[in-house]
Amino acid sequence: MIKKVLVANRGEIAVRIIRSCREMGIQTVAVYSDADRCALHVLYADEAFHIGPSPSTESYLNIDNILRAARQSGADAIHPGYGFLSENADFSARCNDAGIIFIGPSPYAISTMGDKITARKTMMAAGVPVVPGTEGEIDSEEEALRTIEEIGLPVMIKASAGGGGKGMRLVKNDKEVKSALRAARSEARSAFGDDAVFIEKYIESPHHIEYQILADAHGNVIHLFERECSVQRRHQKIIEETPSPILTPERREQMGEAAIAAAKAVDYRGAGTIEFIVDKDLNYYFLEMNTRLQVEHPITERVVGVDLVKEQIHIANGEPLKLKQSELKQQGHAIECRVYAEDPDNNFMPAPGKVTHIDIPYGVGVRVDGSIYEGFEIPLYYDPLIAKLIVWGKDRTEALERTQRALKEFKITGVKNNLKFLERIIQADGFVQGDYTTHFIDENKDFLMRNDPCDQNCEDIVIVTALMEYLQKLEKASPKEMTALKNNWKDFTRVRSVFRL
Amino acid sequence: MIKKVLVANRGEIAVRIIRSCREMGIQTVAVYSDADRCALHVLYADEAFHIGPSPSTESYLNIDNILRAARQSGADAIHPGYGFLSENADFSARCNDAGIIFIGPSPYAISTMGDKITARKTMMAAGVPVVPGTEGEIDSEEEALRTIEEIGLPVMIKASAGGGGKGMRLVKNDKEVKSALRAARSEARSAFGDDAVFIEKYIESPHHIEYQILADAHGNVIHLFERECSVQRRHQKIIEETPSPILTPERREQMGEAAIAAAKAVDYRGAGTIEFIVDKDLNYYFLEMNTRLQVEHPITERVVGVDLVKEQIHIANGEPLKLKQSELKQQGHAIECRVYAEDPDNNFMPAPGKVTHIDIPYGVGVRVDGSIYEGFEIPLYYDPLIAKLIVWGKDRTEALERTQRALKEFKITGVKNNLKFLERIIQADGFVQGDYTTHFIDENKDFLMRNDPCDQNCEDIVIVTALMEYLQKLEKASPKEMTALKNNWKDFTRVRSVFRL
Amino acid sequence: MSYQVKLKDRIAHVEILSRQKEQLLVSVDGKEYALDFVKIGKGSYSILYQNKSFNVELIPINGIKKYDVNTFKNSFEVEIIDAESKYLASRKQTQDSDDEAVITSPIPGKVVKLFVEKGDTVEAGQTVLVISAMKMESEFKAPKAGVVSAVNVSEGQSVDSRQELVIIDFH
Amino acid sequence: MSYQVKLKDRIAHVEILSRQKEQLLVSVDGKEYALDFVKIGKGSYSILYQNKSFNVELIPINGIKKYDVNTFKNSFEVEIIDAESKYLASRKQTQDSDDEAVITSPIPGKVVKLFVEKGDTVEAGQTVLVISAMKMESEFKAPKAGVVSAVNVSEGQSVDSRQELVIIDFH
Repeated sequence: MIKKVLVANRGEIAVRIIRSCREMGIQTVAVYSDADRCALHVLYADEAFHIGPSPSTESYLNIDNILRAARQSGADAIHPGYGFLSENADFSARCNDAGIIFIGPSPYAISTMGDKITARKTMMAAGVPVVPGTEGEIDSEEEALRTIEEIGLPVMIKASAGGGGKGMRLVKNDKEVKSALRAARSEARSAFGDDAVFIEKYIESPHHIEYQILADAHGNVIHLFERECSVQRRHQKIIEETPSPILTPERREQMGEAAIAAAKAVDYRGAGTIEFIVDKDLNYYFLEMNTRLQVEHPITERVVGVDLVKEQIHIANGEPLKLKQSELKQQGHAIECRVYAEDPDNNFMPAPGKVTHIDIPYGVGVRVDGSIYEGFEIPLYYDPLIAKLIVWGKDRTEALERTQRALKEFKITGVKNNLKFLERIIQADGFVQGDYTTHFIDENKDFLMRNDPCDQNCEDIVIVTALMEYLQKLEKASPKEMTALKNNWKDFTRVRSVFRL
Repeated sequence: MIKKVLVANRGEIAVRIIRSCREMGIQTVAVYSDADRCALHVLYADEAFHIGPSPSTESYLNIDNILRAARQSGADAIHPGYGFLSENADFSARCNDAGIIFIGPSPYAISTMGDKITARKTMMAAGVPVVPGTEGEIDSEEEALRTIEEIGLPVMIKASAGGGGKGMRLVKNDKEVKSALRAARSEARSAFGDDAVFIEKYIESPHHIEYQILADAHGNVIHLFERECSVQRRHQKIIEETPSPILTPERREQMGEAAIAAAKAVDYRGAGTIEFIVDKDLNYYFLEMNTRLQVEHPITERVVGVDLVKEQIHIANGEPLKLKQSELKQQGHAIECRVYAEDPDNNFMPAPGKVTHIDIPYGVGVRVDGSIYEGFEIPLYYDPLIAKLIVWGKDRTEALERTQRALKEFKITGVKNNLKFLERIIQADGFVQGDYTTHFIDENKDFLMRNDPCDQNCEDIVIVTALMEYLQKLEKASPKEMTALKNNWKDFTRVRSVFRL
Repeated sequence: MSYQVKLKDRIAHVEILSRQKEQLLVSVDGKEYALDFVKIGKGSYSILYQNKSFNVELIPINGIKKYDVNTFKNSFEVEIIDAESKYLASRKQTQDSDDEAVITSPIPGKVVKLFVEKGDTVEAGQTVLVISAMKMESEFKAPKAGVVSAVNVSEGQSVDSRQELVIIDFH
Repeated sequence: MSYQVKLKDRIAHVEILSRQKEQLLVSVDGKEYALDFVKIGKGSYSILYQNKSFNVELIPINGIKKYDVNTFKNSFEVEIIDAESKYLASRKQTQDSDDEAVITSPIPGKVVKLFVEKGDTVEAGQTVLVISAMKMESEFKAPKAGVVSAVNVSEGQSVDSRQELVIIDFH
């Protein structure tokens, strides 16, 4: 039985994992880089070990340092969270070698699903639908042309080792094939050191729908239904919901069965996610498997009534699943909004900095998972995800109304953030109607970038308040500060224009 | 259709009501006394009207001022919350007269249930079990003796108009009957101006279990299961949970039917609660009906998946209930902890004052309803309830573990509070086993008042930290402050001892 | 330099041996502690000791020498003993009794009843005033017989916690 | 006394007519407002105007004259115009062009590449440096041709938002 867990991660997910461990009476160990000495996961864990400088390559990705901390602390298990080392087969293997339980799947499952071509072949063998295209990697331009003739244009050329849109090329007409193929290979080679590519049918108006699965060490695999994740910007998810507004009960069940088949094909163990691409006629195709906990796992927790981190730990302990597929049900509707430290008005530039004030939404149906506190300096080295708002309603309408209410209550000052942008997504027609694809953000740019109107009263009150604050500060300013103000003025006598991006 | 609601209340319940209104797109009007200009419900509402000086008799109980605010704001409905005017039949009638919808039951239902003897008679007529005793009020000492002979000792003599333990006398043997009867009548006369009393069998180890009901204007009445409220101190509830750990499915259904019968007997409309007293053999007796929303309503919301404030508003709009009894289910387990500004180590003395810092618990399964913020001065005029922690778990064990976790995360500084006391309740054997009566707090006093041990390391670290803070402050102290410190010292040269209660 | 710090009945002798950025070396009653010591907010500290994570929060009480201290599990009142405190403590020891009693309320409230005036003689246990807060009334009594030397409040007045309300002189 | 306050392109003339405790009477561009005006925390205000409840939060930007302002619905940048600001504005109007460009980053980050040294001539649109934050890189370019008159940072250095990084002289 696991007694002490080292969490090899940071941010909200580290805090979230520690919470469930604490509820189970399990001791927790945090690890931290230079930049994270004051991060919430360090304050919140029972123990904390320093594992290196701020860049993640030297700390959160440093397997040796993390294993050393595990040994020193006497942790008997490691939870990798998401990102960082969570889908690193070598890390899973190294944990096994060190006699430490890796709370996640085997190195085999990770590496099989980590390589797109291998995953694709494995899925085809298991009878899971994949996007029409080449079975393996392309050997010649002739093969490419033959494939394209079979499946028809448009197609997507993808790097086998790819990710993040690199080594990808969309081909819409015959003339582009050769040049696109060459470009994709060369980009893949320089990005991943591997120029293997394959070809898939391009789905025009796709939905991104994923299935949560749980698999124990005794061969039991269940799915916990889907999550609709089509609201994305540059392949980064922003808002997720469950149930998906487009699935029918029949399709939901079919896809669930496909997800279970996919997991069984790699002898999966633990929590995982099967991502599908779904077209407007509800044809679905395996896209990839994430062999770890997802950022958006809480919406599944809410509608199914389960704590996925606890399930992961039970599975890692070798216990059989207590949940039965036939007993699982989706209760009501849940929506997750990801709060990023970024500036939507400035091309979504990331915005690290010091949080001066937070108003968190409370009350009925609202859950918040976060990693910031007042006075916390959001480091510039890591992901800009700083909080997640998870809202439940008895149906989709109530969930939407409640999300709006909660977003309006949510205030983070000191750092730029996307809270207003999230609010506008929730108000957008396409979203309200539940009729949106992965192109939603691009297609609704005008609406989403619009600011709420402020009438004259509202403006005037803002003006008066700023003036009153200024006058109060002027009164309180010490002589020393007044000098500083004056010097500042002198600096300004030479006219300058300050350019920003 | 209600478009604008005036909330005739303050504190967490006012904020909670505004939240649901906002989700429904209904405008909200707050009212406030002198002491509450900066209270959260004023900041949070769309509009705010001043209704008088700080004492509640001059503001939150002032019907004229509240109705004036309703007229001025154009509110078409008033939500009374709990406490204050929520069970005032006159207020309900005055709203009706003014053409404003009172979100609650009719004056008839309020006054019938408000008088204990009338309520008792009405319940007996409706076939709802009541505690054995006199049917109406006692006319003579002979009648009292006859009744006692019938039902057997011990008995409780209660004032008809009573509440808060006043005009109540427990009689354990024959000799005490006459003097207890006289004392109860005289106390009732001076406390309520009415010396009517009645006699009930005294239940030795009672459980306090209540049923949430909803009744629409079309004769539909449903119950939303029970809440176990036996953890009380001086008749004040502290922790509630649902489902009750002692009820059987059969008894649960029977009591639910009794609750519906009770509501139907007074043509009830809206949300209400039937309180039962339950003995160790699961005999249950009607105790009273609260004709309003309860403090502890959120645990029902959580396990049934309903927003009770929204249901109240739908009913007030004349809409038929959409919920069907046969479709309702208790999903998992919920616990509410009431956070009071009081000092458990000092005889639970109330503790108003300024909140300097709050750490609110977040994450999976946690809901917080509150009315305080950092810098807020908790007024000394009102109830010490400042927040409610509502925790859900898939079963009672998980709910308990999660409540512990959340209570440990919950920190309120600047004002004394009962958070540690709540934590100890959750840890107490009787509570963990689900085997507790209304005597629980008294019977577990020793355990509940114990402090967690702090080992030497922990103490030493506290000592070092205080010293470092002192040294830093000493360094930063301005000359003016140093003089103040010195003067302070001079004051001290005369030896004083400072006495506290 | 050595300091004395009082926690409950214990008076600890603390010596700061060295400090380099977050690394703090101290000795408490002879036991050495190497701490990773960081202030993360107003009165709020994160301390790592042998990799155990401690969070300590301090709220000053009337000045800079006394603090209410919260850790994850416990709450304490801690006082720094400096020359002034020592002087007071030594004076206290050399005397048989205190000179006077200052009646204060531990909580803010409103004076609903005041039973004494300046110059009144009071008996031990006699109720001096009643404070009401949040609908609960509390009586405050004279600890010993004496003479009221000061009454700083009047009926109906709101008072702060620890404010000096009535002073009783024992001589 | 009258003040000028800038919000977006609007310059409002504000006069404080009277203030008694929370009751504030002001005129903004001739329109009178009777406000119930209370400060509830650092930079945080509650305002009731005709019983409508407004919450306004201000975060100062480099000093006391500029604020990021948040209301329930909107965010603004507001600036108080005093003698200094007026002088600068008037000077700006009388000149054809600016003297120099100060390159700043709107966000904190790390300088990952620096392409210029002091004295270098730069073309309009030429990339001057690259800042990285949260795994995203941003290029900063010269707005016009000119000469680099100051380079205040070096590669690998962390920089604050609005910090002056590179100055380009146009003369």
